Amino acid sequence: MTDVDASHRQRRIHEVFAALFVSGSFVTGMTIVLFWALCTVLGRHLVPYDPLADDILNALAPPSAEHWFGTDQLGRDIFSRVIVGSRDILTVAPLATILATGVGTVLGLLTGYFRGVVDDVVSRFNEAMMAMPSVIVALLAIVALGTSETTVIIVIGLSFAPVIARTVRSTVLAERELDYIAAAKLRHENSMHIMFVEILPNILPPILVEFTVRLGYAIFAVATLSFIGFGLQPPSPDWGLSISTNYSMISGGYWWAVVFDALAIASLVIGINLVADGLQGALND
Amino acid sequence: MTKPTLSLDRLSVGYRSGEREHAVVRDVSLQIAPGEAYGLVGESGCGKSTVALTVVRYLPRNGKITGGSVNLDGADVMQLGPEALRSLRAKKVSMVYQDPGKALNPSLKVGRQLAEVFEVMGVPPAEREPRAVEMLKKVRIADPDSVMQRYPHQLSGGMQQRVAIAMALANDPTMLILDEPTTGLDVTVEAEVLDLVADLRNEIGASILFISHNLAVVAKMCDRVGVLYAGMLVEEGPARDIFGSPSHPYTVALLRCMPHAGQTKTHGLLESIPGFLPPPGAQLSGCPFVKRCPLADGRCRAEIPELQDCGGRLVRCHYPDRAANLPPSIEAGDVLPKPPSEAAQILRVSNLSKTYGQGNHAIRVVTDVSLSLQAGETLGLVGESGSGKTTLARMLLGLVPPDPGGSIELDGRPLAGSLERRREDEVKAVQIVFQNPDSALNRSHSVARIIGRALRRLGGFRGTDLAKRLDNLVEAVRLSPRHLTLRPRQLSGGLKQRVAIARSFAGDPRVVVCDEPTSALDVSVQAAILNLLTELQAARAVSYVFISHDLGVVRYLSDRIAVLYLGRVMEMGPSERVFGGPNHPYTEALLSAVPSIGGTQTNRIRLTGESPSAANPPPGCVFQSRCPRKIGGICEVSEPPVTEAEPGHFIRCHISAKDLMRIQLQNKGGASTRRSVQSAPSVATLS
Amino acid sequence: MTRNASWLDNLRAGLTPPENHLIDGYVDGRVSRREFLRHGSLLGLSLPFLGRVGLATGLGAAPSVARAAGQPGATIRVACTAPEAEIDPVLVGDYGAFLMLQQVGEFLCVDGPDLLLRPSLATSWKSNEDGSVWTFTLRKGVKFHSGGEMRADDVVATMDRLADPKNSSNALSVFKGILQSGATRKVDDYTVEFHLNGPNGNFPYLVSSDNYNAIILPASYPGHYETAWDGTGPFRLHKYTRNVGASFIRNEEYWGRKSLPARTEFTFFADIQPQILALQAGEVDIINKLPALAGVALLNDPSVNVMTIKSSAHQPVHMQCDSEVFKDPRVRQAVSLCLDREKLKTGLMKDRAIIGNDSPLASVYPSADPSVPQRKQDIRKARELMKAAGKENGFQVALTTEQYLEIPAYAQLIQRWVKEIGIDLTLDIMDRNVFYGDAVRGKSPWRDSVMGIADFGHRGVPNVFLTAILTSDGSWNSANLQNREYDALAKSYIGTLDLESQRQVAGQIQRLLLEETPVLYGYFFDHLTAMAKHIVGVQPTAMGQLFLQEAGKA
Amino acid sequence: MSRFLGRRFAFSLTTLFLLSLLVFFVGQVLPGNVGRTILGPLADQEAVDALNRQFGLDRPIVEQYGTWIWHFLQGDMGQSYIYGVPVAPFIVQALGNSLKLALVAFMLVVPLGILGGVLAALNADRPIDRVISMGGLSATVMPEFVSGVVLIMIFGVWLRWLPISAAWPEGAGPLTQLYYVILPAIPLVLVLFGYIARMTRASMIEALDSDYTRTAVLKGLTWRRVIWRHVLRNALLPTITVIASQTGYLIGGLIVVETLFRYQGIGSLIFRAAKAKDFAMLEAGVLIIGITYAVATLLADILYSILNPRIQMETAND
Repeated sequence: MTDVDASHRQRRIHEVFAALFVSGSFVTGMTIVLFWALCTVLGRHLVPYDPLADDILNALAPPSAEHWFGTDQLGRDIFSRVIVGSRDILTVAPLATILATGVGTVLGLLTGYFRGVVDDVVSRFNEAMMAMPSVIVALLAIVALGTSETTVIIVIGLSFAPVIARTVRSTVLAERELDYIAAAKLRHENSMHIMFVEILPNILPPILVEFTVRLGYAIFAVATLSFIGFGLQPPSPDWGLSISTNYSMISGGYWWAVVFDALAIASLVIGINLVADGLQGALND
Repeated sequence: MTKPTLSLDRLSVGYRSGEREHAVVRDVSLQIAPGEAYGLVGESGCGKSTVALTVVRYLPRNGKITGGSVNLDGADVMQLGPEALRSLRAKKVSMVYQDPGKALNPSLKVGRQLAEVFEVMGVPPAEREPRAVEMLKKVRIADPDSVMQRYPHQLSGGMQQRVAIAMALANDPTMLILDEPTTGLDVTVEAEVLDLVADLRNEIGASILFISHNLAVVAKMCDRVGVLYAGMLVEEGPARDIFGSPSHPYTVALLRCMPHAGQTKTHGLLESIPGFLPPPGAQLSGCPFVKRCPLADGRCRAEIPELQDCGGRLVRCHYPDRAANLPPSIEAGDVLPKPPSEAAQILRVSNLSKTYGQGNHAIRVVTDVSLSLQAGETLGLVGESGSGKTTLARMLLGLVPPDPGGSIELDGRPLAGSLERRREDEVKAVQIVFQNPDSALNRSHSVARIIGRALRRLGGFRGTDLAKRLDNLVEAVRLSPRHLTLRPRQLSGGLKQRVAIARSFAGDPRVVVCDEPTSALDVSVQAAILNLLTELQAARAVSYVFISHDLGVVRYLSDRIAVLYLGRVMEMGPSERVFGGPNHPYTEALLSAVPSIGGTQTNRIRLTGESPSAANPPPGCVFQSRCPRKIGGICEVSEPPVTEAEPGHFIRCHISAKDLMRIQLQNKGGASTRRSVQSAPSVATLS
Repeated sequence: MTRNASWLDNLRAGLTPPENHLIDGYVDGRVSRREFLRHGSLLGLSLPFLGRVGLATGLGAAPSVARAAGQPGATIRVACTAPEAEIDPVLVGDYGAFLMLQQVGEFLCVDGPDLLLRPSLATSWKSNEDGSVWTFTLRKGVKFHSGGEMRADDVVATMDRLADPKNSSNALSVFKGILQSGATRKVDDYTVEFHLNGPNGNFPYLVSSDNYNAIILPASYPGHYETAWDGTGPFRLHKYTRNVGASFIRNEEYWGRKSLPARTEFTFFADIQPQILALQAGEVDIINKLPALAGVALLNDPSVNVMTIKSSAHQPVHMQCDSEVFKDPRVRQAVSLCLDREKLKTGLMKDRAIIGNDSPLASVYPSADPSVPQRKQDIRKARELMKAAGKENGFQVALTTEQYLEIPAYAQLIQRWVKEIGIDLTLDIMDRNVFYGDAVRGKSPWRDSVMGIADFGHRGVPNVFLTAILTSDGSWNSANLQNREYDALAKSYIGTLDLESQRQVAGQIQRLLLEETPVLYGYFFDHLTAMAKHIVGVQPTAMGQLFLQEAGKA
Repeated sequence: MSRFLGRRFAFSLTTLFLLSLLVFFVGQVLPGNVGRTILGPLADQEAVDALNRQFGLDRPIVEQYGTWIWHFLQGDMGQSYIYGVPVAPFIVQALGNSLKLALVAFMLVVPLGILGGVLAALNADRPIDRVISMGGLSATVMPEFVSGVVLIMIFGVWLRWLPISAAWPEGAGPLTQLYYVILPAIPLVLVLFGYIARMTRASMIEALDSDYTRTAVLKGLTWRRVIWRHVLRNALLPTITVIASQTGYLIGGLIVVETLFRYQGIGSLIFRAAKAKDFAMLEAGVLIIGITYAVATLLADILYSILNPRIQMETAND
């Protein structure tokens, strides 16, 4: 009797996945992101040249069979640098986002679940954090603590946490009104159990979406910090740094010194947003 | 036959989801004559609302008409150009739907929204407002000028629906579609709205398509009725015939599911319809009802029956003449609960109150409630929204701490107000089945985990013991082990509620609070759940506090009943006494508001005026602002005493039980409509 | 080649021995014409005089800067870096700031674009026999913007202000050990004598535009320069906005020829990239200081003229001689041997540079000894030296430097090259301000880092480079070199007036520094000024100043 | 209403108080040793101590904070370490410029973003929606230095239509100033367009799918009137808050844009201060951003409550 019924409902679960993979944006985005992830992990083994190897007499050579994307002002192979350039940003930004998501989720759960004075204070605090653009917060902290990848990760992570906390808090507020929470209390479950075992699994979809969205912003922030000289330092082949040192080259005709790095950033952020968009669509349907 | 106002011809509608097209309306043909009221009934998911939206060509983006045509007042709706369609909507057809709060624009004043209808009709600006006021008067809004100036959220649900009806009638439509217009409203408000529609029918002369899941409402309102099942019209005919002698097995079974007037659990279990509705889009090779029909044979499985004319009505069944003899779904001799013999009090509540907020903003939602519960007994809690019944239940559970002063005792020992301070055995002794299983079950946990966790925490079981208990419990609530690995969203509403029931029984509770456990379920499923509760009570000698707004269900299940109004118990007594009278005037109104299919409708006691807010209760008797039996100044000044009408039957009223009995007997004789009409104006101004 | 000996002899009458020696060297071919002109101008021989000597020797006339065919009344727009702090003539040390000062202020003499000293507020100068007393004759009729006439008192006050250690002037790096406060004496209203601590053959350069702090201010200068912007120059300040820019207008009271442009506008940039874009977008006419590497886009742009001035500007890489890793000179030599100087010149500097030989005595200086062998990349030898020093396994060290011009690229190249001999360089590249800090030990990453790259602008004579940077008590001795022999050589070089003797001492210094290698001098880069094609008459100096009074649009 | 305002105002004050603590903490406590941070790791301890004394950093933290905030409230934002002059005039001027740029960006992006969102919602899931949504989304996360450089190349260097340096000549009128500010405003427009369009699209779709829209359509109103009177009215309310939430970014988050275009706003001020480790300037700049943000969101909430009848009601009953 329930065969039809159950299989029908099971199909809805599959539909989320089906929707994801039918969704052009998700597949395209995922392909781009996976490509860069691959470059991050294997980049140095994939590229034809050492990204740091200069050949200064062959500086600013246009794209050719030998150097697909040409060479930069020190004669380094731009193709190799662009491929390997994903490494730092795709290490720093995801770690920062994971930190932000972790801290934000815990904060959001605590404040949303307990409410009260703690909530009021933490919420005001979050608002105070959100009053400052994250790049500014990062700048302030980097100046105070000194530039290092760890600092950038921690600072970006902590400056994004309030936004995630706010999202999580609002979903928790809705969630805690549901009766399964009352049911858990009627089993004398402790608050930890209720927050992390009962509520958390149910708010994972919005957290996942928020994670992807924030990842896009983290890349934005890390690239910006590099560009203004407060992030990754030379000779890292980081894209933001490359653009920062080369951007006036375009007008002199050496477009390849900038364009490929710019395309790399653009493709990565667009890829991540396509994934976020796809996820959002599939989880909301 | 005159030309019908609305005519559907073999209409089919599907929804696209992903790559698939799901048929939700299949091959529906019907006609509604001018001035006729046609009721379309069916359980959720049968496609009734889709029919309504198709008529006005307002299907969701993914909806698509896959066949057939709609003809409204001579126009082929599907073929109209945008301007013609707009004009048709402006002049010919109006619609009123469920949830009037959402149907009105929250950021525009009521007057503006109403005047807009006249704007569309081309009425000069100066005349629009007076005509809007006129419309509001027409739907019996006592203070139309003030209502015009308000925003929708400043009106009560009943008022909102009146405004919506006024808007629908303003253009004097030839076709009025009412899509579940009273669902979600309180019984007394529902009755008012239905009265209003019934009264207006005579004035407007429009054809009405009345859509509802509530058979009784349709029976009351409509001339002709069509029964939808899985997007198909399975039976159609005059209302009296359909409800009096149904010819389709589904209609028959559906009507049997509802507790009959006066039926209680001691009379036996309810009938139910086993199985499930075919999902939308399912490929039907035979009769859609075949899997649930005890009469089904090979032909039913192989061949979709045609609608056939059976003497003034249409039936989609191969064997329409057999339906009347449909075998009952329950065998005789099922275990039935015995009425509690010895009066061992399990739960005792004295002077319980609950106040939210503080100072000027204090809202007292429960006031000074005292009641008791005996072993194996079911206490029904009845009341409309805002009556405090859910808060009371949550106080019993310890989820909401009561105000200081009151007390709850379990087995004679005081029970802490807050859950945290209750002992393990006290916690597991009082459990609950929530109204909405979607909310009550953690959607990311499997059934096994949900029930298993409860067994572990409440029953203290571990290991193989737990596994054994789990199997027992699952069996007891009539789930199969197959369901254990599924997650709630993979289950139907009925199955979900069984999981919730299993969870509440995991720790062998003494008291289970059932908070409207079937109100989110279809009639056919409701019966099965009520049966399950009955069986569990018989087997485990558990006591229930059963909350419901459905008096029929309460009467079926309860041994005793308490009627709540604005946080106060207005009447409490044995079930048969509360239904027999004498009654508190509020109970009387409640009882008379319930539409019933049987047609032996007593005269309605009309409550006028708005239900007061708990933040600002009327002085004296809290019911005096709406009471049709109000006897004068005393009601406005002093709180009425509680009198014991008969042993164990208490009424909180200034009028003596004897007088109440007399008045109410008169009314049943048909004499008191006048009285209620008379009393109406005096209280209407309070709104 | 014909020589008019009698004319030459006439010319030579009344010259000091060093002057006569210079002319001898020139006539005999030991001194090139360029060297002759430069050293002659230093000695106070006027350019017309030197030109006449040139003609007399048949070797050609002195170059003269013709007034270009620019339209008068133009507005000339210049892109430059922003002054990094408050502008105070006594204190400033950054290029943006002294460029501003030079627009309104003037020096006794100017180290011009052709590296020849020419008179400005002083009309002539002369030293005594041994070069320990220099006498400057001041121009008459020079008016300060604030009204008064410039006289000897003002010059004395200005020089004393700079030389007084109390004022912690940036010019102390130039005057320290040479000119003390009080040693500048008024002879009459238009004559000033400088009584030096000892003989100094290059002194006029030290009061020229090369010493950018040395603009002549009124004796009554009260401080807070930004309130008045006083000076004697061809332009007056119109408006100065911190971090944004400055504009100047023609000084109608100027003592010399009135300036051609009616107005000049300086726009401040934080970085070179936007300057390049601004020039290409037509929003500025001139980029005063263009690094070759970053400016490569302009070097090949047909709509842009790039003026090249040979200079002694360089980016020294110091290694602290008292540090654990660099205390052995062989290690320092090994590091030096890793440098591929040809590559630095052609690759990093786009051929707008000359190769350095680990001493500040660049070949642009007439006194540099060309016979000292040029050090070349030799990894094998470098490895041997490392082995000999017991460091064959290499070591790790931080290279601290600033985010400025091509230094980061240079640092990266060094990082790659020294890897060959096992040295693991970690780069610590910081903001320029932070890097220099207070420029005194303990308050400056530059001074305190074990290895670092700094940047030095052009100087007409190598004195500052030889003393401040390399002597044991040098105020900028970031390599912590403590070498008595060197100190003596440097002192002797400075005291020498005669070009050939200078060259002989220079040779000793160069050889000693090759041995010690406290500081790597990889290259000396040209001063590049990029201008839109239609701009003419601009006179940059190798130091980085920009004379705009003759500028115009063609 | 006044109760609501009072509470909202108290919230803003609390937020600002916390922000000041935060800024103070990050700027003065977190570095552990401001003097050390400024002078670098290699500096003499004596020099560091002297500098710290000069900044008054040897006093107890609470006292330092008290002095700092008390002076700040009186308009004294401290002395710039680099310029040796009071910070306040710098901040005031930069804030003025930032507000100008923000205003121009807002005036461009708000109508565009709303239009984009409305168009996308009305054509949901059609190509035009995909283009607007995906294009907007990508523009939102595209670092400004990518879009900024492209704009400079195209409009400044190649076409020479617009000045690439946002410093307008002295005494320039509003129109000239506008001309100079257009190019730097475009990257901001790009960043915010996607954000506003997306929010507008979401609330538009919600409004379009709502029952009250159905009521309006079935009344027979023209589509145009349904959109204007019923849909937009409800859909645009949340957009107010969305827009206000971006002021922090618009006032101070523009480091890259302001640096690329040489714009003298708070962003570039903070950037320079950070580079030079001018802590007084840095802290004052960040706090000003916070104050601007707090004021903007407060104003937005007030506006929202005025426009939204439901809020008025709730607070009246509250």
